Amino acid sequence: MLEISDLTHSYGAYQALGGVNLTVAEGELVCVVGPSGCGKSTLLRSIGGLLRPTGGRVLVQGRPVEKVPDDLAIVFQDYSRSLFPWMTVADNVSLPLRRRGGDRRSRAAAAVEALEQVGLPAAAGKYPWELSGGMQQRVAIARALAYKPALMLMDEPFGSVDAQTREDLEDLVLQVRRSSGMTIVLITHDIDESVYVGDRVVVLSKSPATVVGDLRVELPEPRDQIATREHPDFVHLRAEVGRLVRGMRSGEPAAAPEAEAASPEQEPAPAAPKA
Amino acid sequence: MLEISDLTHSYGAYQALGGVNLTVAEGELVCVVGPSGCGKSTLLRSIGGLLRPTGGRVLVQGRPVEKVPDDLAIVFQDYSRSLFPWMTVADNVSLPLRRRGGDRRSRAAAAVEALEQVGLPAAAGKYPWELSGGMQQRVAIARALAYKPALMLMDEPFGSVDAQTREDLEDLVLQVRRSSGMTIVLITHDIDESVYVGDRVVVLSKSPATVVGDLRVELPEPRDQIATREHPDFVHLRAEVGRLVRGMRSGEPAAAPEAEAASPEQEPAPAAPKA
Amino acid sequence: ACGSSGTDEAKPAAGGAGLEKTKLNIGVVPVPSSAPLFIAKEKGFFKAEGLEISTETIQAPQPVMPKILNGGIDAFLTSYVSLITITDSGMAKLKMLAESQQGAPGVNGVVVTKDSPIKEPKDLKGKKIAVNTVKALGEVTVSAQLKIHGLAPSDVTFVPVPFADQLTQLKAGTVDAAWLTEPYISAAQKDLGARLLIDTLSGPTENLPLDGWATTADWITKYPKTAAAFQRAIGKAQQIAATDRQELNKVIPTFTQIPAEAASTMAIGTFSTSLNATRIQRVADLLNEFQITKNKIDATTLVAAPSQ
Amino acid sequence: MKTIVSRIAWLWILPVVLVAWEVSTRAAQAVYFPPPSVILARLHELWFSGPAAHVFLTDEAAHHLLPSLGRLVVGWAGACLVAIAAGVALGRSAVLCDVFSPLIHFFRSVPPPLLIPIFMTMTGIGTPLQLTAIVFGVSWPVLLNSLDGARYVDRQYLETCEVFGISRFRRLTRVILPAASPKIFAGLRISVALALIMMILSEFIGSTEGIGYRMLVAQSELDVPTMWTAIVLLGILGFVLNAAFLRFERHVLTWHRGARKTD
Amino acid sequence: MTNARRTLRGVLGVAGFLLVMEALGRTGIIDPYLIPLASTILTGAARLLANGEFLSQVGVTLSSCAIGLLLAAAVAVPLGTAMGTVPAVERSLRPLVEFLRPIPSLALLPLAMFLFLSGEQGKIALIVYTSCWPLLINTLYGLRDVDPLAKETLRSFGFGSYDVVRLVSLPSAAPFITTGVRIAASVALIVAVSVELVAGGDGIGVFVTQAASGNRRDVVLAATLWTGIIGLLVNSLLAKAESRLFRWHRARAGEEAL
Ligand SMILES: Nc1ncnc2c1ncn2[C@@H]1O[C@H](COP(=O)(O)OP(=O)(O)OP(=O)(O)O)[C@@H](O)[C@H]1O
Ligand SMILES: Nc1ncnc2c1ncn2[C@@H]1O[C@H](COP(=O)(O)OP(=O)(O)OP(=O)(O)O)[C@@H](O)[C@H]1O
Ligand SMILES: [Mg+2]
Ligand SMILES: [Mg+2]
Repeated sequence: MLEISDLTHSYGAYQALGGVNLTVAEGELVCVVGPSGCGKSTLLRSIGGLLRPTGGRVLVQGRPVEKVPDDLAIVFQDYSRSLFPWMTVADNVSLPLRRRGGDRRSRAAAAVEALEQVGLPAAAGKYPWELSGGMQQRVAIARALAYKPALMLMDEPFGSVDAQTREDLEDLVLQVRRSSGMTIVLITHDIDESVYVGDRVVVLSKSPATVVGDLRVELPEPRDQIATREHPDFVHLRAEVGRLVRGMRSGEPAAAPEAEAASPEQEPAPAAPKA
Repeated sequence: MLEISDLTHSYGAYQALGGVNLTVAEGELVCVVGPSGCGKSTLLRSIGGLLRPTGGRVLVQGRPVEKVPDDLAIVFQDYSRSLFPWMTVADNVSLPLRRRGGDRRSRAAAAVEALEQVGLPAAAGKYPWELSGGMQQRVAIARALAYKPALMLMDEPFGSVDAQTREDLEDLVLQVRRSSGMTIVLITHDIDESVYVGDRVVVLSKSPATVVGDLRVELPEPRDQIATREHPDFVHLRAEVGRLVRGMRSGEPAAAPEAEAASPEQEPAPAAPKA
Repeated sequence: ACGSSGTDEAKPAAGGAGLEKTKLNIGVVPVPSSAPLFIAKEKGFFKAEGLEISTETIQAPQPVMPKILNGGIDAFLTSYVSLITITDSGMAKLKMLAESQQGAPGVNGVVVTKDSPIKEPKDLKGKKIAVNTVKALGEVTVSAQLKIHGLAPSDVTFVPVPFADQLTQLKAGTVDAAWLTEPYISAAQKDLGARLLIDTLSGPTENLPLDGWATTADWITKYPKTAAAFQRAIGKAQQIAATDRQELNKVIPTFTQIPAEAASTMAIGTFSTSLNATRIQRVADLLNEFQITKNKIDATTLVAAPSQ
Repeated sequence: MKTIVSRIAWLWILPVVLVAWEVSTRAAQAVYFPPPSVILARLHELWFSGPAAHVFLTDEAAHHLLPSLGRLVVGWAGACLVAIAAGVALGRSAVLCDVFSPLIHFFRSVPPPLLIPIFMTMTGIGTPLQLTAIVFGVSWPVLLNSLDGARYVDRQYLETCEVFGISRFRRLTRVILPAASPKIFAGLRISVALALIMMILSEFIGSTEGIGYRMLVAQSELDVPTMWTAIVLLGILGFVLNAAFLRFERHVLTWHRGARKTD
Repeated sequence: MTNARRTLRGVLGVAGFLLVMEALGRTGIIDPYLIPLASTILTGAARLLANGEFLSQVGVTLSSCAIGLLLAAAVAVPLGTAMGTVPAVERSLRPLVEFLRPIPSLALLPLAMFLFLSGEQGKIALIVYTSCWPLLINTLYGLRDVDPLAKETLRSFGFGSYDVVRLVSLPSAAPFITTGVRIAASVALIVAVSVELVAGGDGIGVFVTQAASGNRRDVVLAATLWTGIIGLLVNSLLAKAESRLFRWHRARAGEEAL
């Protein structure tokens, strides 16, 4: 689905990405974690074709990314700016559905359904600026989910919602992924979350970012908020990711032997669980 | 320091706050948690004088809030829109310092120091739009910290940073509070965080929001990321808050007897720990 | 989009004996000189010739030259000064179809305020004189008058100010004197107690022909019969205008906004009934003398043979 | 070197238009449309064939061009200052805005040719009149755009100011003006060209010198090539002034381009 | 309710202005012969309302303005959009636009009249020419001010540039463009009247010419007053439409002065 090799990007003189290698299989859900400002959003924008990287290659479904790949959705980190203030929430959600065809009625129905899924059944007729931060973020998620893309990129999608809603949304993403088989790259700061939702957790070093860890999560499916989090493997993986992230923060070089060992970067990505 | 009685607010026909009562003593750090969209930001804006509530009273230092109280700082939830894109990061941080007097040089030094504290020593000369989301959020925190207000309101200030940075920032806030004695109201979605940093945790019901829980956190000072979180009281409190928030989410009325018992709303707030 | 076709091409009209063109659009200036046209219209002289006349308000021919060239306007009221300047520019060959007014005492003049220090024409040296447009009748006739008093045109400054605003400028003192025409002269005397310092249609400029109805030479060649019919109709009206002041008093308020009372008391030039090339030559010579035209224009080329 | 070449390359449209213009006017032979070559020859003869000591300006140019330009610059600068100050004040005060906006919208709809005579009674003839006319005519777009810009500043910017107790003056200079600057600059850009137009209009009445006066004379003499030289001169002036303006704008709005660029 | 208050303030402003002018005239600080008393001009203006000739001329001017404005918008907004979205177009056309913009419509008047057989068409052509520029510039700047993240959002869903322009850039630039429309509307009125003053034909300007040649300065000023009032009315109509259409814009911005 997605192959990234030696991807570098510099903003002027400042190098944000320092050669990222990553392969994501069809249907896989990969979580990306890394210190703040390391280049996660930059990586996501490169995959999404919104940024022309200064070096390296990104292939989506075998084709190099030159413009925005087909059948893609992004939930932006700065969700409030990505909602259109002149449209109601329902219009915001149904807007991308125009590309899917279908009549106005069915688009509206899909939008309302997506809004219900994220727990906002009553917000359809409101404007984004009438919503709280967390509600706006959920609208952005609903928009991406309703679109049912083949590849979904999510940049800290649950950062502004309360713990309970966050768990619900995590489960929602897992469920949608299972039912529609989409491939998901999800950036998060929550290590627990990355282990809970991810098939794999990729750890980036601070910038210039490289992959310093790539862990397979092999927890029993379907995941469950209580059972999974109590699973000994979960606790172990969480500690492992935590160590990797912390190691980066404390300034160890990107190619620290310990990290290298834990990240079989060059290995082909393991087969994804099929929906 | 802060007395809120029977505070209500409606946006048009929609009631967001349904009679909030809350007292915060000088030097206290109160965490506010509650479901997404319940009215936390609305409460904060009312305290900050940015919103004229439709009913009830807010007193800051004994005076009713009519305009923005003196000596106040807010870290907005939508941090990216509160940084001025036409100023460098250093200028953004030092702009409010004029009120504190001092010459240009000392203001610049204070700005740089604050930026160092939040882990952005190199960002001073950049523009906000050249920074990652988490970095922007930290600039907003640095601005508020450098200002050293008597009352600081923080709306999910650590939502966009990685786990490690988050812990550092939590400790930074605790340390600044201790050294300057400021009063802080902090909104968060992270229950662990609320217990870790707060002297009290206030739980709001879903909207129309009322206070359904007001728990004193009596953990040994100074707090420590590892020791405190392993403390049995911490684990207990965390579960307690979690239960309250969850209880609200599952639709129990705001005045559920159980919740009521745990929230001695009408009691005068306990004396704050002195810096 | 630019063409030279007229509005309605020749078709034998009911009343007109084989006129090339029966519908004419005439550019009129809302001043007394246009009166004969309206008299002719009212009395049915045009209809009798088989002509149908529509009018369009203009200020001077220069700005509407394009319309004249492309046929939007068939004939128009113009001063001889404009006629000659346009001919001099080489842009178009114009010819006078019929003359309207000829100078008479009190019709044009330089006025100053009641208590102005300018007591006689030679006090104008170094002063600002308002004229309605630059390089036109005002400049020429004032220059001709100044010459008698030993002043050159360069001794004064001519400032373009529309007639309607000259009285206030005079009162405000922004100009020292104003070259006015009727009905403004009467108004200046009435409102400001102004003095007529020079009658600019006296002495060297006495009886100077002022204006008339003109068209392009091409137009006359193309529509000779129509031109003649127009001349006949306007000629009859000129006759009335020349002899019957009552008729003028009646018609002027209908196409201008000059109130009836002002119309009946203001000075009006002589409405002439012939086209006289020698008289016109005086205008051309004056224009040339004061370097408003570059070439010496032969007046005989400016008149269309009067019809009988 | 390369930047100069690439910059000039963007002017490709000028020769294309010039050639098309020349060809079509030669073909059409219309009196009102002399070919550009004739106009340029006339332009050179009339304004720029003077002695080298006078930077090749003819006496005619010194007499008509320089005073016009002087008034243009002073008038434009004055108008911008007045209009930005007034616009921001009105934009930030609902009361002032409500009280004055009918008068503003009234006066900006009155054709300047009708008002210039009234100004003239107050200013007399000459430079003060032209300056008044330029300031009057040029102010409106700047005023309107500054008013809108200052009025619709992102609420959170203002709230941030308020929260941090930023003084009124600094709020104005450091926040409101920069936030409104994209709109203000749109107004300024409109006004640069408008100032040239008002410069001409103001010289049509009550003036004895200037490009507008010269144009008036050419119109009354039906001297078409000279009329065109004035038109071309205005175009060139507009082009040059605008280029200078864009340079200034680029300098001031760097942040805006950075913050608003997409890859 | 707030609307009523705003109107009331506006009325107070106008009334205050008129009173000051009247007082200045009556006390002789301003010579009433130079600028007639406000009351004189107002009565004159009221009298014009009963003047059928004047009303029909107003109709002519207004319809030319409306047609001209519509045509200008039809030309300038798409052109501005093209220039604002495709940098190559902007840089190529800029020299031409900047050359044409400062040429006053009155200077082009003879040319317009030569090109268009009917005076009315020539007038409309000049209105289009002149009111294009504010529309074009404001469209250009409005498009430049669109939040890049909004555009990227749409692009990320696979929409092409055309859709990005249609669904994001234009709506988000719309408040900017309508400011341009309001500027252009008064420019159109000014051009229409000025052209009529010089070139004749029909319209308010011609009415003024006639009044002026009859030395009816009172009528000239009354008609001048009416052009201003018409501009004011047109502006308030546009402003009303604007505030209805762009509620979102006001909601996001701190419109209430603090
Ligand atoms: N437009 C830009 N111009 C210059 N530098 C930029 C720009 N955008 C990002 N950067 C820099 O690139 C680096 C990586 O930014 P990016 O947004 O990818 O980080 P991130 O990993 O998403 O961080 P966060 O978790 O805080 O969102 C940062 O150091 C930032 O300062
Ligand atoms: N400007 C507004 N107009 C109308 N309704 C609004 C407005 N702002 C907020 N609301 C509504 O008020 C409620 C409370 O909003 P608020 O922003 O206070 O929530 P919050 O507790 O901060 O939520 P979150 O944690 O998601 O940020 C929400 O339901 C929201 O829809
Ligand atoms: Mg990011
Ligand atoms: Mg909130």
